[in-house]
Amino acid sequence: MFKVFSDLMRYNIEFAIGFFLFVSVLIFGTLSFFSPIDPTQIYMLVPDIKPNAQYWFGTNSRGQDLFWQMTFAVRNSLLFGFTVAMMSRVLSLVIGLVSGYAGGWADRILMFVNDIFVSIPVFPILVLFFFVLRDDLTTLNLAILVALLGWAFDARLIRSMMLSLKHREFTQHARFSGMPMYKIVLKEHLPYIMPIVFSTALANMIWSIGIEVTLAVLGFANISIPTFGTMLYWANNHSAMIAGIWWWILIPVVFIAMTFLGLYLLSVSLNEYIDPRQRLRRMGGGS
Amino acid sequence: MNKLLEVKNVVKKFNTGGLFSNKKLTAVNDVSFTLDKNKPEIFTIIGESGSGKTTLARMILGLETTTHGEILHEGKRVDGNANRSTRMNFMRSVQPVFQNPFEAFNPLKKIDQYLVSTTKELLQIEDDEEVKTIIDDNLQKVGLSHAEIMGRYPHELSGGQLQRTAIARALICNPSLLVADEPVSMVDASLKMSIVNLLQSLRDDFGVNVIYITHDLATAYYISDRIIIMQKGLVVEMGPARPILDDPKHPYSQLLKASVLSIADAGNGQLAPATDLIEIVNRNEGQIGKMRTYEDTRQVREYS
Amino acid sequence: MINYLLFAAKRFLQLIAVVFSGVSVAFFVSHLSPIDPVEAAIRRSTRNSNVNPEAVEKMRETLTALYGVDVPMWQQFTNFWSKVVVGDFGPSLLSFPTPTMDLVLRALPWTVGLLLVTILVTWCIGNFLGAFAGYFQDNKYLKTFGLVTMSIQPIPYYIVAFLTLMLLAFIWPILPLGGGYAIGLVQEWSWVFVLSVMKHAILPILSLIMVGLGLWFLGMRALVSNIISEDYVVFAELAGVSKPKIVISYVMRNALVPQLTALAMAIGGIFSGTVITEQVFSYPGLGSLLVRAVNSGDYTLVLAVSSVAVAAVAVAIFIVDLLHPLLDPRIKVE
Amino acid sequence: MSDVLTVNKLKAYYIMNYFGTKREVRAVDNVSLTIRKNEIYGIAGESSSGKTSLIKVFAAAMRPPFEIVDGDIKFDFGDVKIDPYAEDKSKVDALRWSHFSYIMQGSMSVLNPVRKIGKTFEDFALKPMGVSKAAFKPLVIEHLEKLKLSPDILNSYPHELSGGMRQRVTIALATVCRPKFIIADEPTTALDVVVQKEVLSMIRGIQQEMGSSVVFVTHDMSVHANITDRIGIFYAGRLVEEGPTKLMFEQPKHPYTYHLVSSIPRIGDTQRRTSLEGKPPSLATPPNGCRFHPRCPIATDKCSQENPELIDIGQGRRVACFHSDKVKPLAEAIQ
Repeated sequence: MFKVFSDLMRYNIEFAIGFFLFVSVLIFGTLSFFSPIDPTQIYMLVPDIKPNAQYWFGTNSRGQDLFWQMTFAVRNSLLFGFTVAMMSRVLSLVIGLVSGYAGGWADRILMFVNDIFVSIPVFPILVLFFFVLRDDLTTLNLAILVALLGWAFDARLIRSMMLSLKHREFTQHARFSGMPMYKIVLKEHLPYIMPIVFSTALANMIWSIGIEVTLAVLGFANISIPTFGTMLYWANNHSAMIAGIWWWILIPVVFIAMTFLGLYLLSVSLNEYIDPRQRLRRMGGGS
Repeated sequence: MNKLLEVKNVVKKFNTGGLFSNKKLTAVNDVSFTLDKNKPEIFTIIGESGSGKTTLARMILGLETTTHGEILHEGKRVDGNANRSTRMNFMRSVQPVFQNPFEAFNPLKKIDQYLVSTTKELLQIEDDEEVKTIIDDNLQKVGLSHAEIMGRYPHELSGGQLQRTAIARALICNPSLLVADEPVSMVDASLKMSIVNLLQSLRDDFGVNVIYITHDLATAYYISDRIIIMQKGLVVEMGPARPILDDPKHPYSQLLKASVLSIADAGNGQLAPATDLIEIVNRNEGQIGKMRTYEDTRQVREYS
Repeated sequence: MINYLLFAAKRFLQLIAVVFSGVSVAFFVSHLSPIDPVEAAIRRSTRNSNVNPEAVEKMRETLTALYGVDVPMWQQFTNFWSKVVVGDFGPSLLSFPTPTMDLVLRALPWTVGLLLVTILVTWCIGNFLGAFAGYFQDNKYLKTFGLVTMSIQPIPYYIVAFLTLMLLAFIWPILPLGGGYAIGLVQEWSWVFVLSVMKHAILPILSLIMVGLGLWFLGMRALVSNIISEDYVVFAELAGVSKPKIVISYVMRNALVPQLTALAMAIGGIFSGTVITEQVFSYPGLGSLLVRAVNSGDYTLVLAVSSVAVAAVAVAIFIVDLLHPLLDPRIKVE
Repeated sequence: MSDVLTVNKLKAYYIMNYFGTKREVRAVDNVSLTIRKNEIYGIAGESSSGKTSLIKVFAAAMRPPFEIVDGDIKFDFGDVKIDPYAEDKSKVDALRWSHFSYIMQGSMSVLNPVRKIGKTFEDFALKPMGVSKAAFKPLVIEHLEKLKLSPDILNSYPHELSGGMRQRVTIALATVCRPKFIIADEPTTALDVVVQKEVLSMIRGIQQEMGSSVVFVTHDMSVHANITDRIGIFYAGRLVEEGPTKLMFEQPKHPYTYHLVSSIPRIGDTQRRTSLEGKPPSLATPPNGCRFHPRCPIATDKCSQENPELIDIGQGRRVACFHSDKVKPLAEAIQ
C-alpha cells in the first residue's frame, strides 16, 4: 500500500499535484477546530475590510472574518462530500455485488430500479425536497438524499465487474477448493473491486460537493451554515462583485478550484493506475 | 459394476434470444455414458468448438443444470445448488482442472491459498504441520515441491507448473474423478506432455478416473481408454479409443482424423482438405439418426 | 425492422416507468412531508402579495382536488395522476389563474433550445478533438487544449458561468447581461427578434460549452488511448491506412458507441447545469421558472416544472437510446 | 535467386522504465537470417521465444520502448530496395500492402467491428492498388472468387461471419494487392482442425499462385511440417536452428528442435513422449552461455559458459549447439 503510494508520488505528477492540493485544503479545513469564533454569528467585526495582516482574508459585508469562515466552509463541504461518498459507496457496493452475484430475477429487478435512478434528473428532485422540507432539510438530510440519488451508475459498474469475476476460472477453482462463497467474494473479488470503489468515491465527492454548491448558490440549502456554496450565496446576496468586495468572491472560488482540481487529479491518476491497459502503456508498450 | 458417474440422456438447451424471443440452442443433445469406480480409466470427450463438450463438463461438475436427463454421482443427483455439506461431499470425490492455468489462479493472490483451503476445508485438517505435509506429498506426485510453489504468485510460474499445481490441488482430497477441460491447450509445447503423462499416471498409479476433454486427437489416442466424439451437441461415435481413432466409422470422425496435420511427411505439405467428407458431414448435419452398436462395442450414429 | 420496433417498445416502457416513478416521487415527497401541502402553499403564496380572497378560495379548491387530503392516499394518488396525464397541474398560485402548464410550455422551448445547441456542439466537437488528441498523443496544440480543459473541468459550473458573465458583459461589455431577448421586443418571427435571441443566447451557450466540451474531450481521449491498442487499429496501421481515416473510421467510430451511452447518462446532469445558467444569465427557461416558483412558494408550479423536467430528460435519454442500434451493428436488438 | 529479406546480426530490445526500475528485455538477440523469394519460411518457438517481437521488426511496426539496438535489416522487392529503419517513415508506409502485408493473429478482433468488410477492403487496398474505385470492386471480387469466397461477404459486418470465415477474409485482405512479402502471425491458432486445414491450404495455394514469400509464425510444429519450406527455431530470443523443413523433422541437430519434434504424439503410435524439465527463461534475465542449457539433456559445462554461434553445417542448415553431433536422427530415436 505504502509502496504504491510512494511510487505514485514519485512518478505520477498528476497524483502528486492532486495530493498536494487536497492535503492543503484538508489541513486548512482542520484549522476550523481551533477557530476562536462562531461562524454563524454575524456583524462581529467591521464589515468589508480588505485582506491585511490581521485579517488575512479580510472580512465580508456581514462582519465575519473570512479566514475562519473559510475554514468552516472547507470542513463542512468536504465533510458533506465525504458523507455522501461513503453512503452512496455502501449502496452501490451492496447493490452491485448482490445484483452481479445473485443474477436472475433479483438482478433484473435491481437493474430496472437502477435504470430509473440513472435517468432521473437529480436537480429538480432535490429542489422539490428543499421546497417541501425547507428548514427540515439539514445538511445531513441533504447528504442522505444526494447519496440516495448518486449510487446508480457505480452500482452498474460494480455489477458488471462482479459478473465477469464470477465467471472467471479462478472463482470456480476457489469454489472447488472448498472455499465458501462469502470468503471468495471477500478475499478473491474485493481486491479487484475496492480500487474502483475508491476511485469512484473521489469522483462522487466532486459530484456531490458540486451539487451542494449549485443548490446553495441558489439559496436552496441551509444558508446559515458556511459551505462553499453558502459563502458564494451570501456574496451574491450582498452583490459583492458590484460593490467591489472582490475578495469575498475570489477566496471561495480559489478554494473551490483547489479542492475540485485536487480531487479530480487524484481520481484521474488513480483510475489510470487501476486500469491495467493504462498501466501497461505507462510501462511502455508491454511485450 | 460400481457406478461412479452416470450421465443419462442429458440435454442442455440455452436461451439465445432476449426477453421477447424464444430461440433455443441445443448445446448438448441426449448424451449418456457411465464410469466405473473400480475400473479407473481416461474417458475422453472429443469435439470442436461448439460441440458441447465444455457444457457437458460443466454439467458434470454441477456448474450448469441439465434441461432434460440427469447426472448421477454415486447414485446421487449432481446439483450445483445443493446445500454446502452435500456439495462438499461431491467436491471430495469430483475435482476439476481448468483450461487456462493463468486464469485458474487469482493473479492478485498467492497460490498457497487454493492448496491450503482444499486441505483445510475439504479434508478438514487443521494442524498446520499436517497441512504442509499433505500439500507437499501431493506436489511431489506431480513432480513439484513445497518450496517451489508455496509463497509464489501465479505470474512467477510457467503454465506447465501452474497446471501441475492445479492437478496437485485436485489430488489433495483423493478424488475418484478428475474433470480436465482442455488442460494442455494453453501450455507450451515443450511442457505439454508432462501434463498428459500426469493424467495417465493418475489413472495408473492413483486409481483416479479422468474425464479428458480435448480437440486434439493425437493426445486422445495417446492416453484414452474410451472416447466419445461430439458434433454440435450430438455424440456421433463412442467406444474404445484406439480402435475408433485407428479406424473411425462416422464421417465426422473420419473428417476430424483426416484434418489432423501429420508430421510424417514433413516438408511436403499435405493440405488438401477432405472435400468429399466435408460434403457428407454437411449433408448429415442436423439429422438425429440412430446409434448402432458394432462388434468392437463402439457405437456409431447412422442415418437412414 | 420488427426487432428494432420491439427494442423501441421495450425502451418506451422504460421511459414510461421512469416518468411514472419520477413524478410519483414528486407526489409522495409533497405528501409524506408533515406539512399540509394545501395550507402551506396558500400561506406561502399569500405571504408576500395581496391576493384577493376569492382567488384564495379557488386556489384551495383546486389544490384540494389535486392534492386533497380528505380522501385516502391511493385515491389522492389516482386523482393526481388522472389530472396529470392530460397535462393538468392546476393553476399557478403566483400568476393565478393561469394554468401552470401554460407557464411551463412557454419556458420549455428556451431550455430545449439551450440544451440542444450545447449538447450537439459539445458532443460533436469534444469527441472529434478528443479522438485526435487520443491518437496523436504528442501533438502540442491538442496537449495544451487538454491541459486547459482539464483545469476548467473540475471548476463548479456556477463559477465558470459567473466569470464569463463578468468578463464579457461587465468588464468588456460586448454582449447583453441577461434575458432571452432585448427588452421591449415582441415575440414574433422577425429578423430583429431572431437576431436578438441569438445574441442573448451566446453567453449562456458559451459558458455551457466551456464546461461541456471538456467532459466529452477528456472522455473520448481516455477511450481512444485504449482503442488504439485494439487489433483492428494495429492491423489498419500495418496496412498503411491513412492516419485521418484510422482516427475517424476506426478509432472514433468505435468510441462513439460508449460515448453515446455516456451522453444518455449525462443528460440529467446537463439539465441541472442549465438551471444555473438560466439563473446567472436571467434566461427565461424552465430553470428560471423553477427558481422563481420555489422562491415565491408556488406549489403547483414547482411540482409541474419538476415533473416536466423528469419527463423531458427521460424523453431525451429515450431518443439517444433509440440511436444506439443504428451506431453499433453488433447490438443484437433484444 | 535473390532474397526478399536479409536480416544481419539484429538486436532489438525492449528498454523499459516503469516507476524507476529499468528493465531490458532482449526479445531479439543477434539474429541473422534471409527470406528467399517464393518460399514459406516458418518461425517456431514457444512463449517468450521472441518470435512475436521479431515479426514486429519485419513489419516495421516497432513502437517505443521496443527498439533496434544493433544490426540491420533490408528488403529487396525487386523494383524497390529499402531499409525500413533507415529510410523515411512515409517511404515505408507507401510500400505497405502493395509490397508487404500482414495476416494478423486472432481472427476475432482484427476487423473493425462497426465497418462493413467491403469498406475495410477499400481502406486497406484501394490506394496501394492504384486503381479507380469503379475498377477496384471487380478486382476484389475476382480475388475473392479465386479464394473461393463469396462476394456477399463484402456487405457483411465481421460479427456476422464465423471465426474461420473472418480468418479467410483477413487472408484475402492481405493478399489482394499481390504483395511480394507476407507475414502470417499465428493465423490458424484459434481455429478448429477442419477449418485450420482449409485455411492453411488457402494460404499455401495463394502463395504458390503469386510466387510471394511468406513468413509463417506459429508454435505448432505440425503446422510447420505441412506448410513451410524452411523453418527457423527460436528459443529465448535467439535463432537456434534453421534448415529445410524435411531435414528439420527427420534429423534435427539442436536438442531443443529434437525435443519439439519427438514429443509430438501421433495417432497410431503409443510410444511414450516426455516433456522438458524447467521452463522457458525470462528474456529479462536469460541464463549465461547457451540459453537452453538449463533444460538441455546433453549440456556440458561449456554450454553454461559459452554462447554457441549459429554455424553452417551444410545442406542449407545452420545450428547453434556445441554438441549437435550427439543429437540422434529422429527415426532411430522413435523405434
